[in-house]
Amino acid sequence: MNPRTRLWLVVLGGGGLAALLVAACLRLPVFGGPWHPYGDRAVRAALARHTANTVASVNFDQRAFDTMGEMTILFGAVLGCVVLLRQARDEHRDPPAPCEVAAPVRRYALIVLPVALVTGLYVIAHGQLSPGGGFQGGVVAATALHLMYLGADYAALERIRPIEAYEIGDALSASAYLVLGFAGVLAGSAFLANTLLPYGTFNMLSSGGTVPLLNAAIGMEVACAVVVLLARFLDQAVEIEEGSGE
Amino acid sequence: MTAVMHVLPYLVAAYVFLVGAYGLATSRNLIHAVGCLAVCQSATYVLLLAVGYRDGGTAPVFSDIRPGSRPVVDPVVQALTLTDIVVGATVTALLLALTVQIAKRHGTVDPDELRELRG
Amino acid sequence: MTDAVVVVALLAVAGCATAAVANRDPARQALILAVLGTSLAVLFTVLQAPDVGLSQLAVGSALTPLLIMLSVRKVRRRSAHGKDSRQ
Amino acid sequence: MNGWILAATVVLAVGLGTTLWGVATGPLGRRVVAQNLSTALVCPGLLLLSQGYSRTAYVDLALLLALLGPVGTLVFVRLLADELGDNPPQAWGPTWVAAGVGTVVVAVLCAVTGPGRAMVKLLVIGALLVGGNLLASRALSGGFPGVSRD
Amino acid sequence: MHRLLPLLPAVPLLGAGLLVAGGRHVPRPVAEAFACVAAATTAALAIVLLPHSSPPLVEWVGGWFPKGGESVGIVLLGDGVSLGLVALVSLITLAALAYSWHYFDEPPRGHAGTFPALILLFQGGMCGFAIAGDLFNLFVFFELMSVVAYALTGYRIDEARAVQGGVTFGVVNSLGAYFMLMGIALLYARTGELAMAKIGHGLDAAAAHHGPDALALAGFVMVLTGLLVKAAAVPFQFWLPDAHAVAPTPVCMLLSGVMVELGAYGVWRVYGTVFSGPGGVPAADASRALVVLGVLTGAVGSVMCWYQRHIKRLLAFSTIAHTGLFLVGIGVLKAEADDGTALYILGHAGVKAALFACAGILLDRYGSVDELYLHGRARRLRGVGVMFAVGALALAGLPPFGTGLGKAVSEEAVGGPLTVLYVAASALTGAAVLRVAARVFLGLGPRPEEGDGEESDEDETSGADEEPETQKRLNHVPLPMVAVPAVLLAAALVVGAVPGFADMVGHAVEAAGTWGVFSSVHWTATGVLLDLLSTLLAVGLAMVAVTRPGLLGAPGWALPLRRLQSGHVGDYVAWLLVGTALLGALALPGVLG
Repeated sequence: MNPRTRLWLVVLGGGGLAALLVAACLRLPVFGGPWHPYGDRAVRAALARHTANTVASVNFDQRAFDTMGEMTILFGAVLGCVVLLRQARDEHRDPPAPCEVAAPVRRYALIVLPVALVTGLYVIAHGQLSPGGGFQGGVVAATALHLMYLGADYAALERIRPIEAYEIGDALSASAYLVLGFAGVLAGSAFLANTLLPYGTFNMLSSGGTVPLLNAAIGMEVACAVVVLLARFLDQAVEIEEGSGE
Repeated sequence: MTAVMHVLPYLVAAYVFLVGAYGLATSRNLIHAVGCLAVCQSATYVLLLAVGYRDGGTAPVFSDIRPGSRPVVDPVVQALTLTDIVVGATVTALLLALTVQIAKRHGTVDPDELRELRG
Repeated sequence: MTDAVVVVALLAVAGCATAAVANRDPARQALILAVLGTSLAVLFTVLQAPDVGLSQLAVGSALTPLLIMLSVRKVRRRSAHGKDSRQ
Repeated sequence: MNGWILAATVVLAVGLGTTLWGVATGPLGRRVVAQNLSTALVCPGLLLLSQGYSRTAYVDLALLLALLGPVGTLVFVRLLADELGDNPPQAWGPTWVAAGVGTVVVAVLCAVTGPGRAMVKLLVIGALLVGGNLLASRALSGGFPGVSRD
Repeated sequence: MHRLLPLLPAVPLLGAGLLVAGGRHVPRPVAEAFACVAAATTAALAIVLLPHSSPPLVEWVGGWFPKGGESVGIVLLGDGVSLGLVALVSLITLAALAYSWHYFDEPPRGHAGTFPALILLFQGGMCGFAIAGDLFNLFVFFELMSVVAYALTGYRIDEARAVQGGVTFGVVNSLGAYFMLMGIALLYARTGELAMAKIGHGLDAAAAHHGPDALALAGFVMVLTGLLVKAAAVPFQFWLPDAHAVAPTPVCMLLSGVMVELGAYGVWRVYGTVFSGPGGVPAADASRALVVLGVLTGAVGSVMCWYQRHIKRLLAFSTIAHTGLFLVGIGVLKAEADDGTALYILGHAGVKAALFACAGILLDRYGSVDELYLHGRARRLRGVGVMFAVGALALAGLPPFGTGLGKAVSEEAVGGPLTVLYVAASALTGAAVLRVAARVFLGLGPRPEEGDGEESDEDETSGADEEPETQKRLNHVPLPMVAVPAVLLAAALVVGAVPGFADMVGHAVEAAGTWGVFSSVHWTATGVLLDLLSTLLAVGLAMVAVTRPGLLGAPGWALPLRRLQSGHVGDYVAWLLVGTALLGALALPGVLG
């Protein structure tokens, strides 16, 4: 199909869709309205279980099954990237030459790296209290490691990043989340039931029953998964060359 | 102003979605197309959070306020959006991985130049 | 008054989305997507969703641009390969 | 109505408006500068919003942005080194303005908050923000001889 | 028993996690055996739960049972249909794993568990999708099965076509998923709920005074777009042949055998639970939309199927044709049609998976799946040839295969001109497969010259020069690769031939639906005659095509249709937008009135 025909199709279909969406928007409850039945119930349920961050309670307790799916999507996608970005038969590895990075950038990276790691861990650990949680903190921690690439070079990053360990950590923490779910069934309660541990004191790190545990599992899973993911892309961009040697 | 404000966020979400879809359909570069898909997805974040907003509400996070002292917005849509963001990031990564392989095998990332899988 | 800041954030998101679609070069698009991520984080903050804002910042400001730029680099290096040995 | 939110609105409107224009048009170098400035201007905006909503929990957002924003810019600097190398962008004016805005906002907020853990956090954010942006700007303008071109 | 429902997706997912964690330290057979055990456990669990599914099992994950009719948790539904589908998914997964046993090429460098782990994740996603009773949870598992399927489709990264098919599949399906999410957000705004049954009630309550409005219509259109993309309805179908033709054979068995049908199941579930009330979309309009799309799908799928020479692509188009029939069966909104469709899906899954398995054997033995190239070359593979021909006849509806029974029951329920579509589509797709069987395995008809079809090369995908999926080209066909299609065909036969099985399926479907009637499902004289008619038509068409290739060659009018399948992502997205608008237009009258 030539671009002009395609554009006509887009205009036709997009026009119809736009009309439909606008008509629907005009019928939606007004922005900022007071009526949120599910949300109000969720807040009450979270407070009843001593979880200060309602969003964490929804994610890791009330709708923990969604989070299981979400975590598995990430796990599956990373596994998929490992498969898709593997070294093909007609490629070889060509370690990049070590390169020199300006001293201020190196200093900045070395200072910020630990700060970012600590921030990541802080965001994970406080997930059930203040904004944040396993996912956000995990991404920050994983990104922090890659300051090694920005501040030094790829070889330095590879030294602090034994990729196999991260792959296994990814799989184990994903499994840990599922095992916590199974524990509910084995204990005679429901799958992913938050009834195994005491709910603790409101607004304390150990409050919320299994929420901190699931949160920690997600944090570790995400951190490992992002490291593995970026490693595959970096491998492709920096190391893997086509042809069997030149 | 208020009448517009009542629907503006929804309309912005619809607009962003349509713009992303337009970009996807007319893209000449698969990496750009993946970016457009991310734009489409950001429309879903906007719509979900707009649906859950409450005038004068604050975040349903009680680490620094007393429960019940202020009205709060809907936490459920926030949880849904969080899931959505993770999904978006993973889909982006996976599609980029496939695009990298297309570049290797076809020597181009322009969909107009991919001459396979016809008929 | 709180509405004004919502409008600003919404318009910024809409503008970034348009620009991200209109700029056809992936490297330039990646830059705009980074700004789109930041705008979305602002929007999420004013919609009182700091959790979502945090994850959008984490993903949008460093992770997604890094992934896109690495792909761009790989694709470019591939097409430059063989013509001249620009590494 | 709340002065903090008004200030945040102004900062965000100006900041996002100019950086959007900067990042969507013009040569590649200017776009990277604009991306860097977007971090530098949005971060004070987020701090002001946190004060305006009187939620200290929102400060984490600014912290994350101050940490990761410059990292994002450094990614672009590193991976676009070839394109930027020929004609390194110089934008010290806007950079210093942004840094100034950041400093002023952090200083005012520190004064309001008073000594304590919250103030330490604000100072850390301020240091990361201003330091990161100045460094990213300098890396962009090619101020470091021998920046890698691998 | 309801406590065990969440384990259906969780068991394969845990299996995958453990396989990745430990897979690199165990030999390959151990990893594959472990994957088989995980898949089989899920199948066994589903089969154990099945007898308890009437009344449907309901589980609130995390023990969030409703208080005062309201809950904050996620609901899972274990009725006859969802549990039956879980069992089907798990059994086909087991077949795919057995098929790939030890012969399928693995990526190098010690990732022994990766491929089986991805298959298990795929299975977990499909199981979760089947039992979801919560709309957002449905979306999450929809995405899970999509994401894993993209990776599996592009698995053979050395092949240009595989990665292209993977990207097309990924972009179109992700966009469809975002449509669905937009729809979910709209429905949540209106009703404030996420459980499907509660959304349905909320829509009814909101529309008590003025009937359904644009918002309900938009929710319907957006959610259904996502599901119809998965179900490959016209004009959302373009991604399917591109993806199915290039995916590894065991993955094709899963994609064509169950994943696409899950899209149709999603339509049935979502329409029945969410939109069938007075606040949803009126029955006449929903029926019009689904039947029109179904008829288009059946027609386009079977015509395109006939003109393929790439065998896997041909099978993919036949899947499209059959999904069209399933959509029609769901769309007429009759209890008997639902029964027939359920049986048809069961039979079709077995037959289609077996046919893909046979095509995979050709690929691994001869390095090609091109009908013209392979002409007469596979004479020695007698067993495979027989299975391929039997599969073709079963696809055309030969009694007493499950496909035949499902087709007969659906035909009787839909009645009128739609019967013609069922006969024509099944005859045409059966004939296409039979033609391949006659040419490839028997060498019948004139041998096509090299370069035949050269003039239309631009618009055609040939199946030559494909890489075999095994480590090296096979000299003899290993036992599992032959046993799997044989067992699958036998299972398809059992579905139709064992007395009482069909009745059981019918009861399960009607207990799960909203019809409240129990009709008996059995062979009738008309049904058998129509089945025989379509089988004879298929044989006749295939004979003519083989002996007189010129007579039924591609005519000019089919060329534009084939050009639409352009392999261009942008085109497919444009068609997706058009399809959404079309869906809205078809369902519009009910909202205006």
